[in-house]
Amino acid sequence: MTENAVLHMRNIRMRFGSHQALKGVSLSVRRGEVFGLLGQNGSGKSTLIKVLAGFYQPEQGSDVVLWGQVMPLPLNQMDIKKRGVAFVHQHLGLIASLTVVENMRVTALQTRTPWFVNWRREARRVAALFADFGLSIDPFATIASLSPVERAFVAIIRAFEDLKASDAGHGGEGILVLDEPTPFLPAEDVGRLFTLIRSIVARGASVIIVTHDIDEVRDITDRVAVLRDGELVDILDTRASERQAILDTIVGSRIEAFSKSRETASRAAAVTVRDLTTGHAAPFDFSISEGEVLGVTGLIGSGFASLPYALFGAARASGTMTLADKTIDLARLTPGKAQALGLALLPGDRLGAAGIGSLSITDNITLPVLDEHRRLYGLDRPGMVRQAGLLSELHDVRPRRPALPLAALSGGNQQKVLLAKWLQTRPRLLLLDEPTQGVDFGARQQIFTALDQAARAGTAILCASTDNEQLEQIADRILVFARGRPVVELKGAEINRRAITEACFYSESQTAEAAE
Amino acid sequence: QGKAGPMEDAKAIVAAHEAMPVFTPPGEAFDAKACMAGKKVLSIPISMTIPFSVELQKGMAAAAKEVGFTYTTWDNQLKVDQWIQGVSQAISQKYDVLDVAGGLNPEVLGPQLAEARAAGLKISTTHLYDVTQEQFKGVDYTTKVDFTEAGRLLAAWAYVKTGGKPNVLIIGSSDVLPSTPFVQSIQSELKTLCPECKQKHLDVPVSEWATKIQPGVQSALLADSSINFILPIYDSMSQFVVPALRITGSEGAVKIASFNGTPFVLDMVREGHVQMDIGESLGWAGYAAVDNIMRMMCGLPSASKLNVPLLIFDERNIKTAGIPANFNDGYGDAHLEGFRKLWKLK
Amino acid sequence: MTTMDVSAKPLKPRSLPRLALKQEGERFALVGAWLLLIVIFGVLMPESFLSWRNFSTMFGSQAVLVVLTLGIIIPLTSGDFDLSGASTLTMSAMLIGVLNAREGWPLAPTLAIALASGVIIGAVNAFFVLYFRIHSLIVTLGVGTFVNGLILWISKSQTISGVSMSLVEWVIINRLFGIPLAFFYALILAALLWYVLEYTIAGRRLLFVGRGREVSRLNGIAVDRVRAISFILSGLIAALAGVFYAGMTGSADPLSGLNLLLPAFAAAFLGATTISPGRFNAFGAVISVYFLVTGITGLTMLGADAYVQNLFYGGALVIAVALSQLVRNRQPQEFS
Amino acid sequence: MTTMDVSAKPLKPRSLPRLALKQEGERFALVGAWLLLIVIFGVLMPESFLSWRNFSTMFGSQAVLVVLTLGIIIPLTSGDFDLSGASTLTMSAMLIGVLNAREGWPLAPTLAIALASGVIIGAVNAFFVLYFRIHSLIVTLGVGTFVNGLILWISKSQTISGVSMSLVEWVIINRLFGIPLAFFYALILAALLWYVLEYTIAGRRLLFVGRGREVSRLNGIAVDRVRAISFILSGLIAALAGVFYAGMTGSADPLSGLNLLLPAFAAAFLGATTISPGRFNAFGAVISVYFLVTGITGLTMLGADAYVQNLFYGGALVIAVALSQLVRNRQPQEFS
Ligand SMILES: Nc1ncnc2c1ncn2[C@@H]1O[C@H](COP(=O)(O)OP(=O)(O)OP(=O)(O)O)[C@@H](O)[C@H]1O
Ligand SMILES: Nc1ncnc2c1ncn2[C@@H]1O[C@H](COP(=O)(O)OP(=O)(O)OP(=O)(O)O)[C@@H](O)[C@H]1O
Ligand SMILES: O[C@@H]1[C@@H](O)[C@H](O)OC[C@H]1O
Ligand SMILES: [Mg+2]
Ligand SMILES: [Mg+2]
Repeated sequence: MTENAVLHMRNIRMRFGSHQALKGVSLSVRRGEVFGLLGQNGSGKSTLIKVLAGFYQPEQGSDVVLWGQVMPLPLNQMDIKKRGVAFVHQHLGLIASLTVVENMRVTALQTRTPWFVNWRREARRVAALFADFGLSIDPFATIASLSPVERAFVAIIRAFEDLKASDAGHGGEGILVLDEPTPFLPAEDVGRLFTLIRSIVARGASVIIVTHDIDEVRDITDRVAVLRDGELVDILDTRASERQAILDTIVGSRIEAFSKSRETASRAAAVTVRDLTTGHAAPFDFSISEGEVLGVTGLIGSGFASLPYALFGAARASGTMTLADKTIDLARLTPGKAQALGLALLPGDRLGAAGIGSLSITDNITLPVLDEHRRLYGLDRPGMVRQAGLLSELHDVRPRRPALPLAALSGGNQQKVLLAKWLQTRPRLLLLDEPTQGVDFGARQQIFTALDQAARAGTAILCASTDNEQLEQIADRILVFARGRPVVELKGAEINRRAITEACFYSESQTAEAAE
Repeated sequence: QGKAGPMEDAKAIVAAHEAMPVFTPPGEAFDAKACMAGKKVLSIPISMTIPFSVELQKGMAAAAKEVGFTYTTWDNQLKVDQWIQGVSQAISQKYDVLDVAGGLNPEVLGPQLAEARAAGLKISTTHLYDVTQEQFKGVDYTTKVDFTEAGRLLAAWAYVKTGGKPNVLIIGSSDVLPSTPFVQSIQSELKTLCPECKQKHLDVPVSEWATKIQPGVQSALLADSSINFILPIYDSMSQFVVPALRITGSEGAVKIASFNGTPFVLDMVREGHVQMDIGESLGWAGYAAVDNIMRMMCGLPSASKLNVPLLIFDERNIKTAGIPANFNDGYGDAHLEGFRKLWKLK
Repeated sequence: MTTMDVSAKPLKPRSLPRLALKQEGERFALVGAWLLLIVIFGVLMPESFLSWRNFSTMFGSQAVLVVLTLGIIIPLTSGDFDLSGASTLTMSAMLIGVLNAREGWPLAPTLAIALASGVIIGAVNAFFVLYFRIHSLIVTLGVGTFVNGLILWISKSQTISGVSMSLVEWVIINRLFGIPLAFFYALILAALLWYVLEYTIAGRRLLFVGRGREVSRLNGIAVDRVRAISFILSGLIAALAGVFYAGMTGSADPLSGLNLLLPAFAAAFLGATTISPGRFNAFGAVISVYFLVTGITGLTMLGADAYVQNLFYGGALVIAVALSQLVRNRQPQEFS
Repeated sequence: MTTMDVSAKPLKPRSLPRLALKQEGERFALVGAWLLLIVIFGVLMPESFLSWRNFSTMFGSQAVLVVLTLGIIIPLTSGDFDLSGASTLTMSAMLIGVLNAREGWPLAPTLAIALASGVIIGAVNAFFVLYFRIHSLIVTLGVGTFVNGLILWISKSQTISGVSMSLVEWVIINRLFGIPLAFFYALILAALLWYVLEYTIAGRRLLFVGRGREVSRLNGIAVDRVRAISFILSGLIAALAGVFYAGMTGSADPLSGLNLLLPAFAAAFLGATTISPGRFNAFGAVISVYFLVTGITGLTMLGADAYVQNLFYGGALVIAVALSQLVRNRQPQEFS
């Protein structure tokens, strides 16, 4: 038994139907450490966390010891919360249609007077709490109206509050569990989150964090456990391990980061956009060449994120787009027309906007190409299944069972399916919104390779992202936005992580000055 | 029973209701205009979505108009709160009489009727109780209907038309107050006429007529293919009996006879889908109901039963009911003259 | 790094007061429509419609529907349909008819059994929905139909009158400001429900569960328990509505209560467009019931034909919601 | 792995016999329950129940309900409730009564108008749901009630008999294998709907819209158009059910058709547990209707009281779904 451990999870086994998601994982977390949980998509990280949260009942023989006490399984959710384990789940666990203050308070551990809640007073408290973290979020706004970052902060601060209110929290102890809190966050907010985490740990609490970002792992964690296919592969001391060594442990073999040979030769413009505006900012122009990958980025709220939706006719915009000698009025474009013109959009919200979780992989993947499966007698259902199988194989979707509902796949695999869906149509212009959010390192490289192949085949790609590493790996050119317009352009050799970050902040301060 | 034997008895019952009705005064004559002057009557029917209620109300309103007093129908759609609202309206607008009409059980309005009575209103019911039933203590006057006689008549008809070998399916509806004595009357008359004959009772609440009569009849016919007569006690049920006969291929072999004289069923008699329907002129019934209400107001004893004829409509006389049929034709207009004289209108 | 044109104007801060006005407009649109109806009928029939007796009768006689609607709002908030409410109401009233009026039991044990029947029906609904994971629509439809059969059986399809006068007195005869007590019971229940849904954590948990089962579970809410409780409460309140029904009519019949099912759902959904738009709420339901009944009563007093009542009822339902949607710029209202 | 393996091999279907068996069990559980009922009643009443005449009667007499259920399945699939279906049915039947029987119009234009009424009601539903963004439950409840008023108005609250015998003949008198034609019409419609939902692009779109409006929109599906069409089709098919209703009874009355609303929803939801479990589907609905009617017919033949039908109906609904849930390990069925 590890000395100083606050939590032991021993021989945790969990199965979903015939699928064994955890095959006897054992690990311990020490007082005052940041413990990373790594592994490819679908390796069982979230499942392990949900067992700890009392959400899943593990199999017989599994054992959880919290502060030296053996806990009956399944863990009682309220009990575990009271004892000082607080969670930020992978999809945040917020109700989008309810307000911030409701989300903060309804499931909170301690509300002084649960039989009479003065919502105005609670809202003032919540606002004050946000202010402590330098945030100004309207407590009466619905979660749906917040930006993804703001949502992440609401969830994190809520968990932090729970921790403080718990039995352990009074003494500054407790365990904060974060399942991929960062994919929503741009670099500077990740920094703020980590500052917060360090201050929590400094008081004696422990943190378990799941992330796919190796740099983050090296930045914040003391030790990391690596899962693969539901098994614990190794526990590494972060400071003593090389970046590549950690990556190799995750994947189980050596994996090369995708690297692109950037095209410098200028090619014909595939798409030319004129007088585009999505809101209050002045209109602007830009174009994308055939086979070019254009990254668009900026600080949150700078307006780049709506670009893919605007060009697809899915968000309000005005301006024109010329492609293949056709000029389209963006104000009158609909997603249906956009698709007919050879555009494709992969939204960031996987199960809310991109695919249907309750329908099968086959149903989802064949949606844009149903015409091709039409025979005299109607749709060729076996043919559709075959096609879905081929695409799953091609894009290494795991498990390879086209009849599974999309929701049963891990996030990274869902993303591969949804990307495959559009790539098979060989679009003229592919619009991406955060295409690899929450996708593991290996899968990311596969997605990048697939995108690169599409580009080589002539597809123009527009990728909106705050993930600078991703932009560095795939973009031929980057537009950095501020206040609703592109203000900086990075090309070819200019592109690297640092430069992008600098451009984001530089552009923001420049436009702020210009505005004054 | 007479000594002549069941067939003769049955034929006699039938014959008594084949003749054109004559008017028999339900009591002594009185000066209606005088004692009804300035009086106001409000009538709450069970629901104005039922044709029967609509026509009965028309008859009552016509009689009131002749006499010259205020008569109001409280339009509603089979909702308790609307009935209660009607009682309240009668009290607040200072009506003299509250009438509960056509199938609406006054017991459902017990507290409200008590309140109305306390406010000085007289309470009557129209066209609800069978002559064998006791009236609810919350009402003053009641005009009972001879459902028992209608029951005997239906039984006799089935007996006669099957040559003394009836196997009858009776369709009742126990949630409607007079149904129980009505059905019992059919059953006991059949027993009397033919003790060894088979009979069966299918009981379907009004709100389920549309969904349960047809399958119920079908099953009965399939379970016992010797059934040769169906007696739906209220003729609106026939609409669901006919398709059951068609679908089981029994139309023609199995006959239908019923009670009420609802126009569409009279049309079905004319078209040959229903063999016989006992009509009770609703115009006549309206006058008779108003007659009894006025007796109540004029201090005369109540009529023992609603003074309406039970007239057989079958292929022989159906054309007299009108094409398409209506609620009033075919009965003659002896009642108009009779009531006017009774009320000293001329 | 190429710098592009950097000049851009700052964004204008959004003006909030207009929004607030609009929101208040949305919240009270239905109340306004109700007042308008009263004014119209008041002008047309100053003495009869505007009489206190008319209003007190309206208030008193709709108490049953109000209570039933309050009952079904609870599972609607937690994301389930309870189509068995009207059957529960009828069962409760019929138990009072059978036990108190027919068998001569005293009132107290009779009422206890009537209310218990609601709890049992709610528990049966909860069991099938939660243990077998069946959609609430199908379970409550089935259980409701089954209960209808039981009612016909215990009542022998008959109306039973003679319910204890003391129940009748406490429901409809005794009055406050001329209005039968039933109205105040309904109002108290509405206030209680409003309070629980608005001002307690338990109430908001219900809403959480209704808006997101998985998320609620992740947050440590005992989702199944919350749903079970809401079915049971719905049954209990429907049974209470049945007690009032028996008290109002002094009798019990096996069928007429069933007609209240669709009006209760109409009131619940219409009520969700007012007071707290987008959420099923108690006072919204109360106002909806009285808005609709005011129209029907006015029309009946004017002597309109029965069919006009349907035209008004259906038309008002759709038009009222359409108007409140116009006020909120036609944003869809999501109840889940 | 380092590089992506681009050489795609044809996928070998993995053999999952145990799972497959279970799935088949789930798909055909209700069919099994139906057969079991037939066996039980067959043993109890070998001649009367097992006669062809009995089956042909059952098949023929439920055709109207089957058609109505098929109608409401369409908006259910695209995520909307159509509570106005039974009103549409009744309106269509009543138009036939008024125009053909009362006014003496020939059959062809009468039927055209009857069907058109369904299209119009569907379009009105679609307008209010889609333009004003109101929940379909409230719109179709309101529009249905309004239509009920119109029916009372045009019929003057009367039942009208004397519908053209040629309609009656083509619906119920003429037979194939001894079964009235209405059954085959319903079967053809079910096959058509099944084909459309399973084997056409339009059917896939309907399903996607029902499962995720936003996803569908971003995948280029004209969501509002799909929903509008599904309301209109539902109206049209309900009107067709009305034609069969008029043909079956040879008459039209203003109220009785309305009783088919809840049975149709029950059949739709029960049907979604069989054949293609988890999806509203045509043959599932057909089987549900006949499963329920078989039980009721058998019980009635045995001489059970009318209330036993309610007990069976409600009980069978819940138990049948509960059993099929046991087969699938009680996983919740998500229809949306
Ligand atoms: N509810 C479920 N039903 C069936 N299978 C599930 C369920 N939840 C997870 N799984 C499966 O269990 C495995 C582990 O999933 P888990 O979500 O724990 O992965 P993860 O490591 O968190 O992945 P990611 O990095 O994508 O978040 C996956 O194969 C997944 O498909
Ligand atoms: N599901 C969606 N449907 C349509 N548009 C969407 C959807 N999701 C996101 N968008 C668009 O993307 C934008 C989301 O971006 P986000 O809120 O992160 O802010 P941002 O891009 O940084 O820009 P902005 O300054 O416009 O808020 C929204 O403004 C919206 O226009
Ligand atoms: O005969 C009447 C019947 O037709 C109606 O349905 O209920 C009341 C009876 O008096
Ligand atoms: Mg995960
Ligand atoms: Mg933003």
